[in-house]
Amino acid sequence: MSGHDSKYFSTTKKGEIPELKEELNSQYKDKRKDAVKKSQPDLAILAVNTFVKDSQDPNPLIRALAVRTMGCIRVDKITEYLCDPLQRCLKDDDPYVRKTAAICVAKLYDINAELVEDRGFLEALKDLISDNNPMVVANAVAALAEIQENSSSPIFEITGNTLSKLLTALNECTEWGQVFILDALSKYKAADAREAENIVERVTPRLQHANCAVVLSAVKMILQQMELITSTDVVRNLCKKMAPPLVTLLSAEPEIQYVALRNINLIVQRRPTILAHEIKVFFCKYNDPIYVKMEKLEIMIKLASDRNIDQVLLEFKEYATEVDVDFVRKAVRAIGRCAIKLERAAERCISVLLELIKIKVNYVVQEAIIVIKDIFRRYPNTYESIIATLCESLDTLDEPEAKASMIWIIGEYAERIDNADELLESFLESFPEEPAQVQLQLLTATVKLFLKKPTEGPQQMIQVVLNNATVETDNPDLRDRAYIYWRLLSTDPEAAKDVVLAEKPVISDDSNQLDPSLLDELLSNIATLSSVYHKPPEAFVTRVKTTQKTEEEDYPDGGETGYSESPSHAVDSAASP
Amino acid sequence: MNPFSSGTRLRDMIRAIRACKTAAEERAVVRKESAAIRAAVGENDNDYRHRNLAKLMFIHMLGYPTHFGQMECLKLIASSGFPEKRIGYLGLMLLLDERQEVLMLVTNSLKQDLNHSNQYIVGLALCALGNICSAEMARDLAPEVERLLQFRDPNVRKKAALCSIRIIKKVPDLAENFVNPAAALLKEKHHGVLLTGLQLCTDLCKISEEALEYFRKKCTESVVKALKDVVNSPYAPEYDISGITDPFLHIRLLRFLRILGHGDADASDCMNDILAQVATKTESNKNAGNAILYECVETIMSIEDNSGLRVLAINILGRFLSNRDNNIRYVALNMLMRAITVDAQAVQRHRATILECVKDSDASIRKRALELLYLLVNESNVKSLTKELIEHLEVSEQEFKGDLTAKICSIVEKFSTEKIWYIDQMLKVLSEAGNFVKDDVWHALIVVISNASNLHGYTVRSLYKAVQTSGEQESLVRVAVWCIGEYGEMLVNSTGMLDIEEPITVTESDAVDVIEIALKHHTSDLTTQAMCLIALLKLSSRFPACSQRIKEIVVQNKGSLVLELQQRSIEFNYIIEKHQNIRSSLVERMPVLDEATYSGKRAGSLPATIPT
Amino acid sequence: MIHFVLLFSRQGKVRLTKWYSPYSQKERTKVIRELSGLILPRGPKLCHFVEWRGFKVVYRRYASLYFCMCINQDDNELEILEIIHLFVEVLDRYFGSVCELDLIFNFHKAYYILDELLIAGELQESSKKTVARLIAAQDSLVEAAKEQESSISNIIVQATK
Amino acid sequence: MAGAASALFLLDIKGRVLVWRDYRGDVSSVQAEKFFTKLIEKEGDQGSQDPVAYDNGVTYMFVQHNNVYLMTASRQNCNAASLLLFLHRVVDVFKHYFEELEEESLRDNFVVVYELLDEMMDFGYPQYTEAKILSEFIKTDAYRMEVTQRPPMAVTNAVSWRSEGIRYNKNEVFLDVVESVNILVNSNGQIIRSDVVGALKMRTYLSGMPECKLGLNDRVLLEAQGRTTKGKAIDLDDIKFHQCVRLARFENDRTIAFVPPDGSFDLMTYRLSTQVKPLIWVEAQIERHSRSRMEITVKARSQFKERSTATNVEIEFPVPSDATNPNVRTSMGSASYAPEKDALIWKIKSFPGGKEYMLRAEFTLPSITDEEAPPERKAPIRVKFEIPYFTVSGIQVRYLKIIEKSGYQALPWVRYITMAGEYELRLA
Repeated sequence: MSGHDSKYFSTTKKGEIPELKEELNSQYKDKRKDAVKKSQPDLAILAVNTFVKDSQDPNPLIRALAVRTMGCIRVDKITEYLCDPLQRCLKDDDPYVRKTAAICVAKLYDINAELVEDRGFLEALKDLISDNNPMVVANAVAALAEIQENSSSPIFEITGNTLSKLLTALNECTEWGQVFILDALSKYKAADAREAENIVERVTPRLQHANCAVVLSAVKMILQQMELITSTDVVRNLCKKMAPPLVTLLSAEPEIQYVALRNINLIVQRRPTILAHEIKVFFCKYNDPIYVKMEKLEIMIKLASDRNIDQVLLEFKEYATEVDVDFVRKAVRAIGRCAIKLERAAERCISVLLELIKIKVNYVVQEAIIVIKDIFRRYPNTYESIIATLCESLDTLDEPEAKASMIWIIGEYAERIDNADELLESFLESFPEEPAQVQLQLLTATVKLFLKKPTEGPQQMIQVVLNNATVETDNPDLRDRAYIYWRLLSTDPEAAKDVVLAEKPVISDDSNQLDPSLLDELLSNIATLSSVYHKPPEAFVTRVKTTQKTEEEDYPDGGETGYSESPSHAVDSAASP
Repeated sequence: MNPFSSGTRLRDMIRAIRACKTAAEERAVVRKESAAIRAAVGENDNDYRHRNLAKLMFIHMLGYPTHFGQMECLKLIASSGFPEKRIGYLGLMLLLDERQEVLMLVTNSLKQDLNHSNQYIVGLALCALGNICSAEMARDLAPEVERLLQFRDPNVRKKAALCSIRIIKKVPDLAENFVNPAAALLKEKHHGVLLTGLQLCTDLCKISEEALEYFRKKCTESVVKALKDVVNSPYAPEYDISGITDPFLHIRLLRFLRILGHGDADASDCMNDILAQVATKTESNKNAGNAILYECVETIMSIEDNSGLRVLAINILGRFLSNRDNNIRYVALNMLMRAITVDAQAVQRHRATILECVKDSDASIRKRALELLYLLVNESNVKSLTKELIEHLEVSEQEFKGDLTAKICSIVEKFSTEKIWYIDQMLKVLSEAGNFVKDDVWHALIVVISNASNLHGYTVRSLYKAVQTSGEQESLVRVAVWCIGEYGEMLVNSTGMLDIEEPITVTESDAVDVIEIALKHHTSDLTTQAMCLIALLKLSSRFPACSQRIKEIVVQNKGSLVLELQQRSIEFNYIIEKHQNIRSSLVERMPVLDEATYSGKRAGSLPATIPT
Repeated sequence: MIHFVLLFSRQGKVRLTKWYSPYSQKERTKVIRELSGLILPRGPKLCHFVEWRGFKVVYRRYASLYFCMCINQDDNELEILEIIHLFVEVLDRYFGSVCELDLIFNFHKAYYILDELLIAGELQESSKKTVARLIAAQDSLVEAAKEQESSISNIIVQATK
Repeated sequence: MAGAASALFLLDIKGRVLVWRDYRGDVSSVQAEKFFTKLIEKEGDQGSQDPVAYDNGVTYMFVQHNNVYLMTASRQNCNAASLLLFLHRVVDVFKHYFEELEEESLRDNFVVVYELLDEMMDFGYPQYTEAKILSEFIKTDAYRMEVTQRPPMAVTNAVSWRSEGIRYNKNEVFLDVVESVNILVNSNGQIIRSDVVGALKMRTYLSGMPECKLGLNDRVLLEAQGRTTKGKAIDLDDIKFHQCVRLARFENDRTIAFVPPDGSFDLMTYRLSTQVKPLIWVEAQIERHSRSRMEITVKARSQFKERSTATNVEIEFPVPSDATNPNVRTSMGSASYAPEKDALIWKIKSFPGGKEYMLRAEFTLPSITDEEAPPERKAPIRVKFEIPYFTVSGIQVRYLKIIEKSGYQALPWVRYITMAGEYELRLA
């Protein structure tokens, strides 16, 4: 088929330019293929000689290149041969070679852990923690931390002695090295409050670093140590010190802001006072990317208080008239969550919600109904007067959650809504087509209605619903639920009342707080992915043993998809400098 | 002149847009141009109107708004010159479609142009009408088009023929007016006219039964002859495609014959010879030839039975299926799907090849093959095919898993003869790809399980084992949670052990553990959590010793923000705490949904095969 | 029936779109995005058909350009491949060894050609020669009008001197 | 929580891989490309996707620069802040090397790109990102014949940002104190946010290894030294230093001591969150006469002392995206329609303190509306300006001492300027 197609549009003379470029790039493709071939085991063994030779080259750049490249060749049978050169490089005179060798140990451990242990590389690595060059120290720490992660036996335990060495190195090493060291040290458990205070004192200057990652890792360490510190003055003082750097993170690049905001979300859950007075910095700017706005909104809810709620509500209202649907929904929900959180402001929040409902934007109305249902559960018997307004939007509801919420409201307040039976009945006709969420609420609401008003209408309705939810459906959950109600109503109607209409505890305002033990774990993971996802590492880290790459993984016409430099390319240049 | 209509040439604008490195840059350039065009439009600038419209078309193609230029199309169409009309009509077709009200304003101009003395202007109008007319315009202008079917120039006739297709699709009532003139087109020698005439007749037949009857009676023979002529025509360079004269005409003739022959023995008889000739004589080493064979096979399969022809067709399909070209293999699978109703046996012979296609690296072929295979399953091959498919499920690509599980489940459901086999297969699927399984599938599984009373113990134990290793497969977890709730005591008492089972020891507390883990697991959604609560209520009665522990778990959700969880938590807590006397009666075995009535209902509400 | 014709480059840039069934502007953008995402990653040995929203999209690649046509389930995919090729051959003959830049800078001409090949999503002509002749005739009508115009304006210029 | 990147990708605007460096061999490029192209395809609008995405065991983090995406893939719980920041640094390094980072410059420089990726990251751990020093031993094609004998000391030194042996005939330091005023005013005219971000921007042309010390009118320092502060001293909220500043020393005695990098860098930044009166206030009235005509009136007022003058004032006023035929009159400066920004831009070259200027504009809108168009975003009024010789905070450089062992005299030059940062006034 492609035989005669190639005749057309292929002229490079006046054709499209990118295509031409792609052609030009294909020379690299060929080069890559050569390189891949060279990483075949047999050829790799031939390369070993070159490594051994290069690792003794007078030029430290070549020595480092050799040791860096060696670790990239994942051929089990040649690792043996790498040990001697690596051993030498770990003790090289030049720190550039040593820092590269330190990382190489981690590479080797990934290929053959036993070999690393047998040949004493771990000890050599630990020795490097006392190296006089801070960059070497930092890489040794990174390597050790990684090896520890993959090993069940204690390899890298930070003693008081290493702690002090590392804190010293912290002052001198590169910004990235500082991050390695701070991350490793955050695992350290101080013996007592005094030691914790000492550590904190030496780490706080890092809050002034221009590198956001250094700042966040320092914050992590400080928060860890604060748990041990008993003096409230010291704690208060530390909180005061951490606020400005955290706020400054919001001037960073949007991607960094995003990470910062996800972390701040955690930090304010544990230490609400830190940013209690800074809510304004979380107000959304016009050009904030949507993902930053969404996170800011979360934090605004967390920081909202009786003192600032009026201002915050004005903001939310502004956001609720924006164009991005998800953002608008979130803003509406935020208003409701503030109502739930701040009892004294609840009324103001609700009046804003009612204003928004009046604009009659469909998704705003639905979102509002969803939160109002929660407000009712937070403040029973307080705001039911607005039910009438809500009922006006009854037939515009098309989202399951909004429908379910409205049905719940009708069932819960059936005795106060004159035409509750009519309203519920309007939903019954479509019962079989509704999603399970709505069916379940409809079932419960009808049972409530029947228990509250056991008249003829509701009695017929309950028959219809129970029939629909038992013999007319195959949803086992819905059936179970319906049969339990049915049996309850038929064995002991009084008990049914007792059970179904039981007093509900008021829902709490910290509904969006994480579970304390999870929060602990996340806080110890500040700045990492875990803190971004708000999930423990094991929820997303899946270990895959690194394997030798095969060419089949690539597309058949891999040239168009870019390519990775094979490690052996470096071999070439190392062999012939 | 307005300072904004700086008058950049079309070429320069395109260059400027192409020089943009990012979407933002491009947007800026386009907005500036659009503003300049708006200014020119505002000033009713005549000189640059067609240039501006050309620019707008380019801008439109990039996806930017051009609503402010729609009226410019109409102005150009209304002007007298051919160049203006040509660009105006092009703009009209690009910037507007049948749903815009503005379009109605062009009806008058169209009418004039359809009556224009210049045949090219008539052609432009027909083209625009054929591509974007609305039902209303179709009604207004149908008489014009009908008349043009007899226009002196064949190029206008062919355009009018295709334009008529759009008109009768928009307004089917008008079909009868077109039958006679359409039939006349079939007698033409001009390929373009014949081609479009055939197409018009084909579409008329789809709309009107009378038209079909009419053509069948009046035209079958002449169409057969036309096909003979083109098949046997000498080399014609103008229409030659890889050694075949006008494959497009071949295909349309075959397609029209298919319609004429379908359900009519006489018409079918009349075309047997020529079909046989096409099927045996057409070159099959080039795409054009294969396209004809493909069409021919389809026609053979559709017309009234002639076993000789069918054998030919099936043989062609067999050849296609073993072709190395993926296009041909795809088409073969496609055809086999239709052939299956005609000759299932012949298709069955290719089962192994089709199964290989399910594992092909080409997603299109995989999908087609899976659909076909689904139709091939019967009582005798179901076990081996299911086994193969489930094995493939493990290695198949993420995106394919959804389709694959749906089909496996459907097969297993349809052909299971023994319940234990059905349950075993479903558990395998759920353990492997439970997250891809739709609700109705696991609902159905529970219906089957609950109807198989001798297998309750076996099933609940198998599920218990399965969740230990595949706890992240949502639908598996749900089925397990439900069964453990319902048949919990059979799990711990090893009730109803089958010979094939390995005995396991499960304590009451182990069983509660499973539910508790599922309730709190981070992958569990609300449905699963809600089901866990009911299961716990059931277990509190089945395992009285665990009642206190269960109560403590249940009560944790009483402040839940999620309505359903809060309601259940509160109700169940009360039942466990205050109404122990009725508890066991509330959660005794749930009445079984009658399998027969249930599956009848399902079949009624669901189409037999899941549409793609 | 062909529901739409789509032409995009390896880089995902749209070069031509023609819609025979109504799609809103928003849907069009979505369709293009979906299809280029579906088709571009496909290797050269795979078949030239993708199933999409209950339709089939037949595509054919010429160097860096992808020609796509969306058709019904029961249409003849192999024939569509030939129709695409017919279109390409006419383009090639018209532009004289056609290249992507021709389609960019003279996009309107590519549309004119397509309009002589397809109407209402159906093929109207199987002869490349006829299509070329019709396009040439219309091009010369345009040229003639231009000449006339410039001669008129010349006359006006002369007259007002 | 050790964690490192598995691979680093450079992708084109459609998400296709241009270059990738595999550090660990546990993420395939096909897998990454497949996921990422889907991801950006799903989000029609660029920049609306979270910069961290998860798929099938792999986390992808990315930033966009021009028509290139930079992305890491990893399977571990790595430091997200560090890796994202690292990606931004990679952008800086490439810009230093190729002037602009874009698809074309990557294609033209494959070899150097790989060498840099090898030097900047090892086994997925960020290593070294000082562009200036890197360019001493990783050369572009033109210079690659020269064999470098060893890596510059700076790579592993405690002073990793400065090479030894720098020489200038004239030793000079330029220090610009730049304060940006950020302000957000809501549609009721309330100021809801205002802060000042200051930066000390340095350009050093100094020989050898100079030790510098900077003195500011920092209240904490002056008080510690027992000096009277008589209103001259200022409080700085959050100070951030370039990595060359000895943080521990600052923590001890508030001394800003450093060995500067060669050339330009930001020595420190600080923030002031005390509320400041908006230096330029803008009010607007919008009247829609019919569906197709609208009229706006804008008033701008300078609210600073008369002896200062704002220069290059630019007020960006949002208008509908399909506006036509602007007709504008101003009492000062000039205004023009900028369709690329959907705005009217009013420029005033010189705007002295205590003045008020006016603008009136009239637009028409097309009679056919775009039925499918999404609702327009409510853009705020945005203002840009500069006020030279003036700082909002009152910060002063008291001294800048430069000591080098060769004992040369160096000249410090200091300038002050205030400008608008993110200065937004929302419209009702």
